[in-house]
Amino acid sequence: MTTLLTDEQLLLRDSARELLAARHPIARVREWTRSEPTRRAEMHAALWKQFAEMGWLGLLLPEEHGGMALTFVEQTIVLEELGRGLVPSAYLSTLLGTALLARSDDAGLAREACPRVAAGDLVLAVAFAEVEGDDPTTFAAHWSEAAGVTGTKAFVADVPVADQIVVAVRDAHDDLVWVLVDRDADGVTVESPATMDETRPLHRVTFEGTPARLVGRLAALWPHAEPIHWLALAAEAVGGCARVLESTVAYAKERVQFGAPIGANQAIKHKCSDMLVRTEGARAITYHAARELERHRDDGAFACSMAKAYATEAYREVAAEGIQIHGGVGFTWEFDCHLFYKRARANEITAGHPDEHRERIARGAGL
Amino acid sequence: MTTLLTDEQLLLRDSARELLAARHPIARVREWTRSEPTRRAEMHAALWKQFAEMGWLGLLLPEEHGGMALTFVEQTIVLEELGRGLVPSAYLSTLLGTALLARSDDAGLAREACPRVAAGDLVLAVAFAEVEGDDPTTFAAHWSEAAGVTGTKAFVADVPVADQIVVAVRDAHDDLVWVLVDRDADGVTVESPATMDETRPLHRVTFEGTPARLVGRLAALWPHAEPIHWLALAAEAVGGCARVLESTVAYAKERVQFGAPIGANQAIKHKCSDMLVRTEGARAITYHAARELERHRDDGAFACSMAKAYATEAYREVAAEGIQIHGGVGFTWEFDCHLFYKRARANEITAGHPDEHRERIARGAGL
Amino acid sequence: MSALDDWRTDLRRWLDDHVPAWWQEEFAATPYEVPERRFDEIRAWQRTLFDAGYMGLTLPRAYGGQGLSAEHELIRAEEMVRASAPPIANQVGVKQCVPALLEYGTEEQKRRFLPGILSADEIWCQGYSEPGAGSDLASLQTRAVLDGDDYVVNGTKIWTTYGTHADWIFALVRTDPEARKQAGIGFLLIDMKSPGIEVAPIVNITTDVDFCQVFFEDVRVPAAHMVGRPTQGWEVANHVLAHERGANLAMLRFGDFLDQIAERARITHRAGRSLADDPSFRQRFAQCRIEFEVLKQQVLQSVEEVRTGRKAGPASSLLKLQMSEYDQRLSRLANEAQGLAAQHWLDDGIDRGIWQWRELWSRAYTIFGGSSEIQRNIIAERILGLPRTGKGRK
Amino acid sequence: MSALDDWRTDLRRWLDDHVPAWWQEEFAATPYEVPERRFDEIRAWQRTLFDAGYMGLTLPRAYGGQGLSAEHELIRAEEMVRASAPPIANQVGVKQCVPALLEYGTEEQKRRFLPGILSADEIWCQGYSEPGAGSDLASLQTRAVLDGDDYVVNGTKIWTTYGTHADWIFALVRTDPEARKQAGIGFLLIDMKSPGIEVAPIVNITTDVDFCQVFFEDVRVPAAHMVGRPTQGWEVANHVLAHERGANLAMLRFGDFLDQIAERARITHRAGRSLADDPSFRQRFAQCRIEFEVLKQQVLQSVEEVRTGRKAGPASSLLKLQMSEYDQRLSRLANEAQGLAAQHWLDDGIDRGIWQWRELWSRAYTIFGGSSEIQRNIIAERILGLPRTGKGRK
Repeated sequence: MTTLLTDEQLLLRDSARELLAARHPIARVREWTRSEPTRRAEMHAALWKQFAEMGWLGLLLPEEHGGMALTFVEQTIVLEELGRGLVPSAYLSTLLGTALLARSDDAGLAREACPRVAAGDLVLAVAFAEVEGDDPTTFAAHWSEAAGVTGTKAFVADVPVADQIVVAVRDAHDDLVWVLVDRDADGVTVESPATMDETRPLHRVTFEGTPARLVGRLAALWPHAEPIHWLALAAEAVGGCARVLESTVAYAKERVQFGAPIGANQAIKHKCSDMLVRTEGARAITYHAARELERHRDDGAFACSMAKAYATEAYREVAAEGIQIHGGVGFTWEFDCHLFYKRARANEITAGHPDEHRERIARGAGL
Repeated sequence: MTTLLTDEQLLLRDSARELLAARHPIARVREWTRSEPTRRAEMHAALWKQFAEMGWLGLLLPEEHGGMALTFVEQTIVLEELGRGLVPSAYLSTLLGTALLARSDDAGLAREACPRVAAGDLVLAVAFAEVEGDDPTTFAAHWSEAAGVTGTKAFVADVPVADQIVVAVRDAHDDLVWVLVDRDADGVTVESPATMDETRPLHRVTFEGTPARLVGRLAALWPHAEPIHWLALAAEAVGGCARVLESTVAYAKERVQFGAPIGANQAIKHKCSDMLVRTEGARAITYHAARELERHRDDGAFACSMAKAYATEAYREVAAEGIQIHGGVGFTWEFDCHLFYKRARANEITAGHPDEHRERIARGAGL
Repeated sequence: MSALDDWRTDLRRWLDDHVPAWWQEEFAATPYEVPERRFDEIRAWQRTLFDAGYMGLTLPRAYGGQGLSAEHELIRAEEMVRASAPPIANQVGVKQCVPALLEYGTEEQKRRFLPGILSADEIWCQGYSEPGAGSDLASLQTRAVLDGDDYVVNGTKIWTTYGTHADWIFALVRTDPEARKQAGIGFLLIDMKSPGIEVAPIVNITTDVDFCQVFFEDVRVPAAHMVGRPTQGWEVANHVLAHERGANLAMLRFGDFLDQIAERARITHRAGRSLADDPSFRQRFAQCRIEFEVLKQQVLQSVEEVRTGRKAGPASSLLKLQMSEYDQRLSRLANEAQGLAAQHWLDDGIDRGIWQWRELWSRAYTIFGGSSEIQRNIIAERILGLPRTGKGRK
Repeated sequence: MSALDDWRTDLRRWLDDHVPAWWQEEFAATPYEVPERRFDEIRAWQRTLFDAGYMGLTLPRAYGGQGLSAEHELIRAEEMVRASAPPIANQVGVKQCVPALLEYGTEEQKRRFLPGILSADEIWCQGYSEPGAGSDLASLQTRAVLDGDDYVVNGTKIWTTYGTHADWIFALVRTDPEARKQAGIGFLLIDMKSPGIEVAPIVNITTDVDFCQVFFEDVRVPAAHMVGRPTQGWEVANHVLAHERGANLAMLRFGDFLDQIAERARITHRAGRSLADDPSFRQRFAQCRIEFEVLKQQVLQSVEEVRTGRKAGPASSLLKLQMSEYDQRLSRLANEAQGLAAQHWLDDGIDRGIWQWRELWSRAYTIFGGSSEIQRNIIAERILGLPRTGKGRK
């Protein structure tokens, strides 16, 4: 099923898929993971330039900011394709960071930042969680106009290629706020512990009196940005599911055991069939969430939360079955199965464990 | 697997299975469900006499009370066989009632009751839950020496054939206690709403100033008796699982579609294989619970709680798969599949939903 | 659009006035299955709909229809859901026999049978399965032998819904015993009042007698009642099947059911608190809420595909598979929300035991109309293109 | 009994003194899989065990064993678990080659090979699977052709654990290409240093290189190294398989792991509270606790059956199936208990990332040694007696 995309949307999907398959296939993703930071940065810059040329960096932004003024459906399409290709890039981080800056109390910020984002001149990272996790009540990093930012944020993606980082900190009144710091500002130290998902490394960023500009209150901005994060992770999951399913079905048709392709076995068939159910379900709820977010900018959180819970769980299950059906080769580094499993596992626990989303949904459904 | 029963225990199992298959096959169970109360009572009396002759009614009781002084393992064997045959009888109720009376503060009660139970002269029912459910904090029925018992208990099995009922009530100090009433005493009214599981009808018993004898405090007696209830329901589940699995496998071997027995299909094979896993797992944990309850009379609750949670959930799943594999005929009244599903469903929510048991286990495991 | 809107408004008003009181009181919680014992009432309800011009919307007037558009059909479905209206009695006729006749029937057959199907004057049942031919439908043995202008039918059919109420049966019959399994089968319309037909009700696990076994002994059927060619029956049946498995908008009412379940959970107590406050119950409830949305989006999508003229293909198996399994989960959740009272049955249960009834009834969904195993095979083979397992597979 | 008790006390004391410090610090959380990069350390550990008289307990002294009873073996297993001792390096040799040699080997083969297996002087690997013969093992193509007193072996084997470390390989080779699949196979012992052998490591998803592909080109192997008759290999392999899938007492340590998981959950925060107070996590934890007990009871039962002389039959598939799937659930639970930190890898992770490593590694359990699909087939066919699916089944 195609979740009823328009012809233009289908075109966007096909062109994205083609571009990424041609310019950034999994082999290149693997090359990126093996590369040194400078080479990674070069590869990212080249990719980013292409993204800018395709207009993907300003999909949602208004035309006066150099954007394309498209909808969350188009945004979801691009994210799905990036997820399908496991493309390592700061796309998701920049999207999230832009959503925060665009609603800043400091109107100048949006006016400055958005056109640069759209043009590909501004890459953003978003630092939310700390070493203890992503429960904001436990956050310790703090900021004041006078003293700058001090503290450590953790599980931050895309720091090495980011120009600026949007950071969640406590202000002098102990309120949580977002501030913006330059990646190269004084007092910024970055550690890069190994992450299981090598296609999306996570960093620990320590600030010591780092100068920062106030973006706005977390309580005001996050409710608008967080659902975008959920939607984005769900969209990646849809792409990942679809890719895993395709390669698994292809393998099941080709791998012969007992004189027949293993896909002739009912056990394999039924697993593949369930993988399709999960994939199509993830797709349906994710595009629904995109439309909801588009329609009711402030009421889309419920649908995005459902999509995040369903699609990322589905992704992990589908990725695990992909390994299982591939059998021995599914356990090798050489085959791609594990890359998807690792991403799926990360997406599932990032931005709220599915249990947290279900609790939110129960509440939202009036229970 | 046989969970390592001794030769004597295997003999007990085989003789129980033979007796029940010969004298009380499912056809007779069905006849019982269609019969009028008086006929039901006659059938029950005949069965009860056989139970007494086999020594099943005093399995656990000491020899001086006319019992056989055997262990919870033997008790579990008999309960498993009764569960396998869905035999409608007050066996479980009487076992539970006896466990309460045997520990009564009123030593005379045990001395009077136990020998009568062992001889088959005393059938007990146990009235715990009320219309609102089985959460004791909500119980409203009350009792005092002077005024007797007043209130309504619900979901009570075996009332029509019971001689006496052990009832959980509030005393004059608002403490929960167990009291004993004669089934035929003044002020006892019994309603019998239809229950889905026709092999174990549940009754609503209303007392109005009914004279009663104090058995003891609920807080003192229940922790000893409740695990027996859990173990008994788990044991029934094991028997039910085994029976469903056997008949399902037999059907899968015999039913031909597409030129082969449906059991030649991998989908059916794998379902049956999972049913066996669940059945053997239920058996292993249930006999473990029996041994734990035997070894540490006061520490067996943890194991019994695990057995209740695992075995009754397994039963419901196995019974549902049994219907599915039987296909169309599995949906008919004529085939027995539904009888097991209905019992399984009842056992799962009786004496604590599996979630409640898991919460207890998490606590017990130090979480 | 304005005419459509007016039509919707009229229908909505009409439904407000006409949805029967007995239904509102007793069965509003049942979106598409009605206990067989209520058959007469829903037959009358369908007649009411027909008389008011709300049956066969897209069918030509010559066949008893209304000559309206697919848009009207969708509005009708939406409004029926909105009004919690009862389903119609002649579902099998409308959903299965109508598409068969429209595509393969002669003009005479259409004029003769379609009006009666729509008005519920003639109730139809389906004669596909046989005791030896369930999942392996093509192995059916009921034979129709041409003798002059009649076929003579011998054999037996099973799982015929409403067999005791039906006036007509459309049956798959073997017209050519020599041909390969699927090849020698015809799709024959048989008057249930014909001499030589016996109907034996089958009691099911809900104690209802929805299903029957139908026995044919030398039953004479005019050859003119063959739909399509005498060996085209398998094709006709497959055409029907794709229609039958398609989107059912009645599932939109599951949203209301979730609200009812939440309400019930607030009343029920477990382990010292309201079930609505029990975190594990909340998780299961939320999961059902999510899966409802997942399904709903796919149903709406498939409606849209039908509206835009795309054919319901094997993708309908995806909906059938998910819906049937979801139904089982939802009714278990509803019964969990009742606590111990879930053990009561029918009139002695909460809401007249409709959820207990549905829990049992939902076991049928994964069996009939192509079991979940069959659906998974179809999905794997026809959508994903995995190789056929060959003989001996279920 | 007293002698046994003394023996246990001695062993316990010995273990307290000898379990290596590096192991205690780094890997105590790994019950049976050790990352391949630690191979040399566990080889030394096995040598230490051997020198102290704690290897090959039930084997005759002539073969390097201790001539003790099955009771001793069980005590050893229990104490190894109790002491959280590392596993041995030559697992494949001890668990697979030893039973093969004991049952089918010549006296000379036993004397030649058994001591080296026990002491870890000669590390063994298994040569069963081939790139084209995985689940369908009997379709293997590696050929051994008799030429004078030698077999000449050509072909390739894959998934050979510790292939880079192994001194010897026991391989299934086709000795009679004309015979029916299972019939023409021999069980041959091959020196890994023989000319014509190439070993290519395979990197797996944990980044380890446990597995290898082994290539044989005109490798000459003395005919005296055939175990059993040259066409008895399938029987030998099946004998070994039943041993391999049997109870593994190391799983008793899962109880400790659950304690560690509980401890970790107390530290980790989610949604405003400790994960230990999160009711859904508590439910999953309890379910793992229950399933641990369910498995443990079955393992103890199977140990008892072995002790009382009953043979490990197809029931071992029940344990293999459950254990492998449980392992996956348990390691997921352990990583859930880490919160976001579960994303870190190896040395940068909590407890040196052992649970992340185990989560990935556990994916192998349901694939190798007979996939879960194969186990379910075995259970259905050999325990439940369901009919064979015939050719073309996995």
